[in-house]
Amino acid sequence: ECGRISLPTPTVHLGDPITASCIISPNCSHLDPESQILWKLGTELQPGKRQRRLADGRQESTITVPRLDSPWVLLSCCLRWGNSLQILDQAEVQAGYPPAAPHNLSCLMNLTTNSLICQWEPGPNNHLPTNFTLKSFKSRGNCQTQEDAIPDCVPNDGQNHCSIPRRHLQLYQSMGIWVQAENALGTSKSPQLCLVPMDVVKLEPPTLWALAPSPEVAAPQPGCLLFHWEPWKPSLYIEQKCELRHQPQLAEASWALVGPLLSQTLQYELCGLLPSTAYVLQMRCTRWPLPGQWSDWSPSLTLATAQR
Amino acid sequence: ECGRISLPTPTVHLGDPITASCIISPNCSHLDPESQILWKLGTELQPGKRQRRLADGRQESTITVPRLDSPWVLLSCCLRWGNSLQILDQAEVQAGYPPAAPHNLSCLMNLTTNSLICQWEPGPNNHLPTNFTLKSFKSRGNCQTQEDAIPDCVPNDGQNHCSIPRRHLQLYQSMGIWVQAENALGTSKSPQLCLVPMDVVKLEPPTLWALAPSPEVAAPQPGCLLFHWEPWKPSLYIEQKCELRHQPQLAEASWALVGPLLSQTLQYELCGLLPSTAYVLQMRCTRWPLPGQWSDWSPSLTLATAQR
Amino acid sequence: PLRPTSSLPQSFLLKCLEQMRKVQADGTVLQERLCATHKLCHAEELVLLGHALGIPQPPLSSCSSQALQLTGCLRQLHSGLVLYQGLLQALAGITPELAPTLDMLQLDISDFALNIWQQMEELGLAQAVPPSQGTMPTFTSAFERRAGGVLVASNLQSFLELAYRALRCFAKP
Repeated sequence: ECGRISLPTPTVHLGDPITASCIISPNCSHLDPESQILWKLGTELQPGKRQRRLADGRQESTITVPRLDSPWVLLSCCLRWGNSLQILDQAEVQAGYPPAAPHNLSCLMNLTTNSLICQWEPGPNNHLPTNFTLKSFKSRGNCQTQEDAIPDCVPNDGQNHCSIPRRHLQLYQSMGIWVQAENALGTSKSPQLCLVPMDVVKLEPPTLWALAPSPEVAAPQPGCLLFHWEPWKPSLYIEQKCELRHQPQLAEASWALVGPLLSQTLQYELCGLLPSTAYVLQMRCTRWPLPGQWSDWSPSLTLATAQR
Repeated sequence: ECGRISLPTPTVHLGDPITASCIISPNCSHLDPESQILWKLGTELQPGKRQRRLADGRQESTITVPRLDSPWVLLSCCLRWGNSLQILDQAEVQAGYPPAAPHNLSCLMNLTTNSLICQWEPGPNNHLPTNFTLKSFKSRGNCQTQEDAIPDCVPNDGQNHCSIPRRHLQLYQSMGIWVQAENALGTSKSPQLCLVPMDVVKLEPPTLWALAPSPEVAAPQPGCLLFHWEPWKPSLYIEQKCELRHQPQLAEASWALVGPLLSQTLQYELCGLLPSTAYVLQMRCTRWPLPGQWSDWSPSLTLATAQR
Repeated sequence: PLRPTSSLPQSFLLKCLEQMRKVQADGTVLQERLCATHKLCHAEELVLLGHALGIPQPPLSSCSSQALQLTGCLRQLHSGLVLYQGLLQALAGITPELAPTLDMLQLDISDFALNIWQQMEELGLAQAVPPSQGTMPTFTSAFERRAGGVLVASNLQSFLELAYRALRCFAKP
């Protein structure tokens, strides 16, 4: 071994000092045992080092960098050799902050992927590689007691959301959930949520169709529109209420809201509208009366009212 | 156990007969030990079965279906019970053909994925689940001797191509390659290829640029076009020759071919063209003088010749 | 010894030149990545360390223009490639990002060494016992593996430069 840098820790707080030492073995500086050890921080030579000869003939140089202001720095221990500067060892030093507590943790039960999808905000950049883990446990009531642990949910690199698969969930029981952030300088935790997966179910929007005029279907009254709609098929087992919003295709028109429409009434006549005017219709649904999240608004259905 | 069908084989040749037997234990037909065993082929009741009582009191019925004409059939062993027909056991019978020998096996060395990609034609549908495996071995000369085996390459389901990764290849040595097809009724092999991976290398097309007029670059002569081209970067270590084709953007124009262009000459003046006419230019390259496959034609470059 | 120019099949020489260009290209990628990621850009800064690590450099005397000699040149080229295979294996675990580049370099060098060995066998030039890699340096830290990578890649480029010039002479019709 020629030269070896030793560091108390490869990661320090941004702005903190760092002290490193480099020991050169005699067989490396075979030419001149008293040759001077030099330090480079990145590409700049560093002043302010102390060098001494150890009992066994090795040379030791110690340097203190007063303030580390960049998140990544390369420290090189060198020897002058002829007119070249020989690098004998290098050490990478990382500087940053302990992770801030992740916040705005929210979860939705997705019936398409059959998983509980949670997302959060990671907080300010701490300049260090930080691992986020979604932790949870099965519980009851308001999650005071931990019953069974649920395996950690580790998001893909750089992503701030994670999906807990169906097999780890009890859909109608409370579970405690939080996000843990960890880097070389520390660990932090988001506030804990206590939720029941089915109570945060988010349905897919219903589907709307125009009703083609036919013998069974009487033409709509003047100023009325007739359409057919159906909740999202995989959610038919869930009792839900829906809302309709409509707006005429006119400048500065705004949405008017109609609701609740219960998911049994699959055909709807919307009246009180302007004659011979095109209207844009959208609907959304939510589990009801049991708690749930509103679906997104459905794709638009455009219908026109008859002339007067 | 109530009833058990036994079959000599679950897979037969399409059009062949099949004989099956069904043994009913006494505790199952507890009402009437002499009750008659009935067979269904799909949903139709089958005539022509022979039933006998075994020494231990069990009933055995044997049936022969003279000709199996569909690739998949469900055989049910049933008992009449009251006015219902009770199903006691079912067996699936597949019918098809041994696999035809795969043919038209061809391979290309792909320098982007660094793998040897081989494709083949599977031959007519034999109605049975058939596994294709690309088999190969390292060799010399004309592949008479097998040196080291190469791990089998198993294509994704239903695909008729497979990629042998770089780490299993010796790019400049011969290798023997063939495709094996196997189903329940037999195995077949394609003819064996003997090839050197680099000799079937297919390059990506070169890139063409218009040469912006500048002090260094004299404007092209009348009836000439000037353009710059470069072989595909990852193939710069390969000596290659290229070809240019061009056609005026006129009705019924056909391609004219110019070549070979050697990959050192990166600027080319194409002359003998119609004045003030737009031309479409494309190029392709191949390893040369060592063997290789022509690349696809490059995307077009459209340039217009100056007025007379 | 065989007369240099006419004895080797043209296709074998063209393949060797192609393989050398590929290995050089792989070596350049390794050098560029070591420079970009770890700021180790000049082998001259690591000579002292190289001495301490004891990184061997294979001889190519029979390929030099003054003493160009086919059999000796092919043998030295082949043993040098075998040595470089060993050196690259000793660098295993260099960094996860560089591993694919190192793997590619090893695969291309072993293909090249095999191509030469088989041709020497066909020409009856091959030694009875193929050359072994000999004792390899041990790289005891991540830095030593990276610095070793810079030194080995740099030595390999000069080794191939010399061999390339020699084989080009044999390749001229």
